[in-house]
Amino acid sequence: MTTADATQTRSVLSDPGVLVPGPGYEVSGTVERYRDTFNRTLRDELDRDADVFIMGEDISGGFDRDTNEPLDAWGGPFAATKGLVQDFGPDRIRDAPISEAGFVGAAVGAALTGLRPVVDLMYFDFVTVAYDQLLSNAAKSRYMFGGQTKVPLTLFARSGGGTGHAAQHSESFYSMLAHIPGLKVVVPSDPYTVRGLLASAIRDDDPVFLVNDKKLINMEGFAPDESFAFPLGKGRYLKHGDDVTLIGMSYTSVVCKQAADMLAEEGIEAEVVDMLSLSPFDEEIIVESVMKTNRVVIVDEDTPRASMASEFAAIVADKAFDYLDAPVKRVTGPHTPVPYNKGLETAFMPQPDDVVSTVRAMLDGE
Amino acid sequence: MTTADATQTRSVLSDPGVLVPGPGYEVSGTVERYRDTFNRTLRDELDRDADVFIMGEDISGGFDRDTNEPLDAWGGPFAATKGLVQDFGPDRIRDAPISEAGFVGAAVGAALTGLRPVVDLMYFDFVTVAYDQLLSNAAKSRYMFGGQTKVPLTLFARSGGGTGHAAQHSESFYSMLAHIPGLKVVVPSDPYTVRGLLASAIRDDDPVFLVNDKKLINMEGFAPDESFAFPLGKGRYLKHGDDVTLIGMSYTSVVCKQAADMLAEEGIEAEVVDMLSLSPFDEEIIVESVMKTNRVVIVDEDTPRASMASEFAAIVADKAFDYLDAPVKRVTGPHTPVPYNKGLETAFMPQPDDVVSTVRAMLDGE
Amino acid sequence: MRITKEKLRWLYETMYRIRRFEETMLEQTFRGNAMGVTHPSDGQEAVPTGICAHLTEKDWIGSTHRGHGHCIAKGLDTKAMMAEIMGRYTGQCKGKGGSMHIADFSKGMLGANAIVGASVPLAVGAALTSKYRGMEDESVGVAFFGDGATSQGVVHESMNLAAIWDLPVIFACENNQYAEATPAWYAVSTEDIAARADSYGIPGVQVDGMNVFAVYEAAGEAVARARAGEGPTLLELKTYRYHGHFHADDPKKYRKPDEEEEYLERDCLKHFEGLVTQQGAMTEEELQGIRDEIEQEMQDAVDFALNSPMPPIDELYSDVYVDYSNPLAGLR
Amino acid sequence: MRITKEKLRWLYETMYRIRRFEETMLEQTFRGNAMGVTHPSDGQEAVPTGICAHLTEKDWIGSTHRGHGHCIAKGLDTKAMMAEIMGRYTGQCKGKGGSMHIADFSKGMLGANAIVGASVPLAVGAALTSKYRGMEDESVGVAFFGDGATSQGVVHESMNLAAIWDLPVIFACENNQYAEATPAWYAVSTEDIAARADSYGIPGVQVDGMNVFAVYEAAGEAVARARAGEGPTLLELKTYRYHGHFHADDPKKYRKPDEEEEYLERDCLKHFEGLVTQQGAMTEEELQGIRDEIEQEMQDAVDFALNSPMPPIDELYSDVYVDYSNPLAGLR
Ligand SMILES: Cc1ncc(C[n+]2csc(CCOP(=O)(O)OP(=O)(O)O)c2C)c(N)n1
Ligand SMILES: Cc1ncc(C[n+]2csc(CCOP(=O)(O)OP(=O)(O)O)c2C)c(N)n1
Ligand SMILES: [Mg+2]
Ligand SMILES: [Mg+2]
Repeated sequence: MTTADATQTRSVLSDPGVLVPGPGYEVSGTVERYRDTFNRTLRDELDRDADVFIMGEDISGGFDRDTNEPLDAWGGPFAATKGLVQDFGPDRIRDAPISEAGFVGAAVGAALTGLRPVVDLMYFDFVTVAYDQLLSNAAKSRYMFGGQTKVPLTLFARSGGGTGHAAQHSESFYSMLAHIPGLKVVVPSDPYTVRGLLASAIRDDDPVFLVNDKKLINMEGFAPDESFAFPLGKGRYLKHGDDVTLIGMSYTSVVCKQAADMLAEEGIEAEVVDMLSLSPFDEEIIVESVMKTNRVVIVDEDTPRASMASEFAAIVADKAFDYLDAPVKRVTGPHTPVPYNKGLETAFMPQPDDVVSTVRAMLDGE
Repeated sequence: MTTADATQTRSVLSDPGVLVPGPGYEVSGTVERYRDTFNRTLRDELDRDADVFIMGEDISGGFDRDTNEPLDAWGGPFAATKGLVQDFGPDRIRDAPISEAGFVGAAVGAALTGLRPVVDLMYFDFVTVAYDQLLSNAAKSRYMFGGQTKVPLTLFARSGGGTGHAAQHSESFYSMLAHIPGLKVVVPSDPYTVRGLLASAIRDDDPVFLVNDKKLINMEGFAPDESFAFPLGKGRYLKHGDDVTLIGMSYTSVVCKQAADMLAEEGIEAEVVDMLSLSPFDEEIIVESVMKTNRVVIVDEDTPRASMASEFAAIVADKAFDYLDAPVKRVTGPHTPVPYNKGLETAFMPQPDDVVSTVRAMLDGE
Repeated sequence: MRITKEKLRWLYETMYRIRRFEETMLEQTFRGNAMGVTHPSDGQEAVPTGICAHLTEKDWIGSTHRGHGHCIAKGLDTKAMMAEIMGRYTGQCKGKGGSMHIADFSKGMLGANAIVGASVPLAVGAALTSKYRGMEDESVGVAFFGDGATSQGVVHESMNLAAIWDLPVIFACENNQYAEATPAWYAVSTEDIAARADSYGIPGVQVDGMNVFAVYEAAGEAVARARAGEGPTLLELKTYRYHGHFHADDPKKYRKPDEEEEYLERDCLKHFEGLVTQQGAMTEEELQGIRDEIEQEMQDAVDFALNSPMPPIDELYSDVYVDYSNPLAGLR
Repeated sequence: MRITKEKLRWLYETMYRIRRFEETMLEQTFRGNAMGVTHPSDGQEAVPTGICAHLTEKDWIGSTHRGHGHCIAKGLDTKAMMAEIMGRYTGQCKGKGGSMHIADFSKGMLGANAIVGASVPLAVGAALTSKYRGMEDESVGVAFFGDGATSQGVVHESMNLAAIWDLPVIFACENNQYAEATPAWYAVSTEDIAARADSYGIPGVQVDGMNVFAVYEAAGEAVARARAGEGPTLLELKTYRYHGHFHADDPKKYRKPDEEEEYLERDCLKHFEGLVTQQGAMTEEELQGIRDEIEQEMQDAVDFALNSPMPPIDELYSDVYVDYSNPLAGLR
C-alpha cells in the first residue's frame, strides 16, 4: 500500500498502556497524513471482508451524466473515501440522500441481518439528526432482545472547532455518545492510532463511533504498513513524568503533549495520558498515572457539564482519592456553542497555554 | 383552585438553599398529587399569559366524530393536561401528530416569533427523535445569532424506570440535555417544587426542559395555592446532618431522604441536598454541604458515564477538595439500558439500601 | 386467486392464534401477571397473517409496539412470547424486553419497537442486505407501521431510500384509524395513505385489512415484485383495533359504538369462516378443530410462562456489549 | 400579470445585489477575509427575489446554508452581512454566526441554518404564531430549502403539520438539481418534487426558477392563499447554482459544461434585462444606473467590514442564555 521509499522502521512508543505493539516491537510503516491513513485503513477493511460497506452523503459524490456511473468527484468530506468507489463500486461505497435517521436506521437493519456497515456522518453535529436510531436501535437492540443479536456497525464523523464552521458544524459532544450504554466511542489522536482503532471498530461486533477531530485530519504521523487492531478501551502514555498527569482525548492529546513540552522547559515533568477510547475507557491508566503524579488536569474540547472530563475527574476522585495532592482540574471548552469569529473560536478551544497556566497555578497553590 | 377544606397552612422547609419562600415564610396550600399540582400550574400559566400554549401528542386526545370538537378523552399521558382543552380550546391545547422533530421545530419557530410554547414530549425517551431541533435550533439560536433573539420554550417529559415500560420508555438521560449549552434543565422532586419550577420554566426566556420522574407523578405532597416561581439553578436541603452529604436529583432526592432516615436510626446524620436544577445548577449548595460533612455520595438514576453524577463529583473534587475526608462516591443506574423484568428493573434503579450500604462502607473505610 | 388447503388452514390458524393470544394475554395482564404495558392487536389479525403467508424465515419483518400479531404470523413461539410478557427468563428475550420488544432473529423477526416509526428503516436495512448479497436467497423486508407512524420523518426517509435503491421491501401501513386517541383524519394530511406512494414513484395499494384474502392477494403481488428485484411497494391496510390503545385504555371515550359495530360485523375471522364454509373449502368441524388446538396452546403458553423462573439479577449487566463484560456494573 | 415600475426596479436591484454580493463575497473569501466556509447562491437569484417581492418585514422566512440571497431579498443590510462573513463585531450576529447563520429578526429573517432541512419547521412555527394571533397582521412564513433537503424527515413532518393545521406557510423548494455533488435524479425518488404536495392535500406548483416573473406570479398566488387563511403551498423552483457547492468546490468535477451553459443562457438577470428593455418597461440606462449604485454598495460593504473591529473575547461567553451570566465560563 505504501511505496518502498516512504517506508520506515520506527520503534513505536510502547508502555503499559499500549498493548499493541508490545514492548520492543518494531514495525515498518510510513509517515503520512491522518486522512491518508484513514482512507488506506478503510480500503484494507473493504478488502478483508466482503460484508463491509460504506454509506454516507457524497462519499463518492457525483455521477457521470451519460453513464450514471459514480465519478468519485467528492470522495467524501475531507476526502476520507476518495478513490474507493472505483475499486469497490457503488454498492459498497454507497452515496446516500440527506436523511441521516433513515440511513443510519438502514445501517442498523443491515448490521442486524449480517452486514458490517460503516457510516460516514460527515460533520459530527449531524449525529443529532440520527440520534434516535443510534440510541434506541443501534445501542439497545442487543440488550432489549436478550442478547440474541449483535450490531456490528461503525460510524465516523468530523468534530471540533478550528475551521470557522461555526455553531452547527464544530461540535465535539462525544460525551453524550459515551453516555449511551451499548455504544462504544473511540477518539484516535494520530495516524498510528486511527489505523489501529478504525480497524478495531469495523471488526468489532458492537456499534462503535469513531470521532475524527478536524484538526488532526491533515496532521502527519507514523502509521504501520500492515493493518492491525488497536484494542478498544485502552489508553496510552505519550510522555512520562512525575509532577502532574495531563489527560487528553482526540486532539487535546496533542494539546497536552505540547503543554507538557512547554512545562518541561520550566522543569515541570508532566505525564501525558492519551485516552483513545471513551467508552469503554481505560480507568487503570488514569489511576496508575495519578497514583504516581498525585495531580491531574483533564483537557477536553467538549463542553464541560456532564462530560467525559467530568467522568475522568469523578473516577480520580473515587479511585485515586488517597493519592491526590491537589484539586482535580479540568480545562475544557466553555459551556457555550462554538462561535464563528476566529479569535473567539480559538478562545473556545483549550490551548497549550491554558493547560500550562492551570498546571502552574496548581503547583503554586501547594 | 383548591377547595377550602383541603387547604392547609404549612411551614415550608426553608434553608439557605431555598430562596422562595424565605425563612419563616408561611404559605397556604394543599396536600395533593404531583400530577394534580402539575396540571393546576399549567392552568395558572395559561390563565396568566395568552401567549402560552401547549402542544403534544394526545394532550387532549380524541375528537367527537360528529362535531370534530376535541373530547379530552386522554388529557395527556398521566393526565397532565386533563381538562384543559375544555377551557382553553384546541388552539392552545394543541394535539400534534407523531412527529416530534417537526413540532418541536415548530415550537422553536413559534418561540422565536413571540409565543411561549410548552411542549409535552410524552416519554422522556422520545427526546431523541427531536434531538436536532432541540440542540441545533432551540439551544443555539440565541448564541449563533449574536443575542438578537430568545427562545422562551418549555418542554416536559416523563422519565425513569419503575413502571415496566422497558428499554425505550424508561430513560433518565437528562445528563445529555444538561450538557447542551443554551438549554436549561430542571428536575423537581415533589408537588411543591414542580409548582415553582414549572412556572419558572414557562416564564423563563430561555428553553427549559422539565423532567417528571414517573415515580413522582402519583406521590402526594404539599403545594402552595398561589402560583410562584422557584428560581432556576437553585438546590435545597431536605435534611441537615454532619456526617455525610447525599446529593439527589428528581426521584433520587426521595431515595436520598429515605436513606437518610434509615441512617439516622443507626446514628448517622446525613445531610440531603436536592439539586432541583441540573443546568444551571447550584454549585454553592454542594460545596457548602461538603465543607461541613467532608463526605459525599451522589445518587442518580441516569447511567453513570459522563453524567450529572460525574459532574457533581468533579465539582466536589475541584472546589471542595481540601475538605474531603473520603473518596467521592456515586450510586447510579448501571451502564445498561433499562430492563423489563420487575426484579431487574428494581435492581437498575438506585434504592435507599444501596445508598445506606455505600455510606456505611465509606464510614467503615476511614 | 388460488389458495392451497394447507395455506387456508394456516391463515385461519394464524388469525385465530393471534386473536386468542391477545385475549389470553390481556386476561393475564389484568390478573397482574404481565409486568408492564401491553398493546393488543385483536381486530387487525388479517393484516400480518395475509402478508406473512408469503414469507419464509429468511424474510425479515420490522414491527411496532403493537407487535404480537406480527410475531405470531412470523412463526414465533407463543410460549416464549407469553413468558416474555410475564418477564420470565424463558421468554423470547430472557424477560429483558417485554411486550414492546419481542424479537426472534432466528425467525426473521427484527423486533417489536416502542419508538413509533423507528423500525421502518430497519426493514429497509434488511432489504439492503438481501440486495447486497445479490438477492441470492430472494429475501425481502416488510416494515409494519401504523397510520400514526406515517407522520414520522424517518418513515418518509425510509421510503425514499428504498425507492432510489430499488430495495425489496414492503411498507405495510396498518391504518386502524387511530394513533392512541388521535384519529387519522386529524393527524394525517391525506385521505389515502396509499397514494403517498406516488411521492416515491412506487406502487401504492389500498387494501381491505379486515379481509385476509384481499390482504393475501395484494401482499402476494408486492412480495413477488420485491423478490423479482422490482423494488418496494406501499400497502395501506384499512383495519381496526377492537381494544383500546393499550391494555388499560377505554376506546369508548373517543370512538362511537356504531363505528366499532361496523368493524365487528366485518371481523376477519367471521368473514373467513363464512366464506370457506359457504364455498365448501373447509368445514365447521375443521375450524372447530383448529380452535380447540389453539385453545390448548394458549393454556400451555400461560402455564409455561407462569411456571418459568425470573431472570437472575446478573442479567441486568449482560448483553450490553458482545465482547467485554460491563466495566461499570452500577456505581454502588 | 401587472407589475409596478417600482416593483420592477426592486426585482432587478435585488437580483443584481445578490449576484454582486456573492461575487464580492467570494473574492473576499479567496483573499482570506472570510473566516469560514461560504456557499454562494449566484444563479438562483430569481427565487428569493420573486418570492420576497410579496413579503413585508412582518413575514418570516427560514433559510439554509446557502442563505445570502434569502437575506438580501428579505431586506438585510449588505454591510452587516459582509461584516458577519468577515467575523466582525459589526456583523449581523456580532461575528458569532458567520455566513451559515446570518439572521435579522427585525426584518423577519429567522436565520440561515447549517443543518439541512432544520429551518423548515421554524417557518411553520412562525406561521403558527400568525394563525394563533388570528392572522391579525396577515403574516406568513416561507421555508426555503433545497432539493437535497426534501429527503430529510423533518421536511415531510413540517408539510404534514402545516397541512393539517392549515397554516399560512409557503414551502419553497429551490431545486438546483444538486446536493453537494449528488444529483437530484439520484437522491430524490420522484421526478417532480412539486407533485409531493398531493401527499399533503395542498397545492404544488413547479416553476421556472430562472425566470423571476414566473416565480413572482406563482409566489403571489401562494402568498395570497396563505394570507387568506387557505393554507400552505409547495413551490418547486427549478434553478441552478453557477458556483460549486461551497467557495472552494469545483463543480466541473461532477457537472457537464453544456449543462452549465444551458443555464447561463437562461440567466435570470439576462432574461430580465432582455424582457424589460424589449418591452420598453425599463431602459438600459436605468439598469446601468442600478448596477452602478450596487457596485458602490458592494465597495462600501467591503470597506465597512474590513474596517470593523473584531468582537471582544468576552463575547465568547455572552448570549448563551438571556437571564444569567454563564456559570461555567470555560473550566480553565
Ligand atoms: C416517537 C414516539 N412518539 C410517541 C410515542 C407514543 N405512542 C405509542 S403508540 C402511539 C400511537 C401509534 O399510532 P399508530 O402508528 O397508528 O399505531 P397503532 O397504535 O394504531 O397500532 C404513540 C403516540 C412513541 N412510542 N414513540
Ligand atoms: C443534516 C445535514 N446533513 C448534511 C449536511 C451537509 N450538507 C450541507 S449542504 C448539503 C447539500 C444540500 O443540498 P440542497 O438541499 O439541495 O441545497 P443546496 O446546497 O443545493 O442549496 C449537505 C449534504 C448538513 N449541513 N446537514
Ligand atoms: Mg393506528
Ligand atoms: Mg440543491
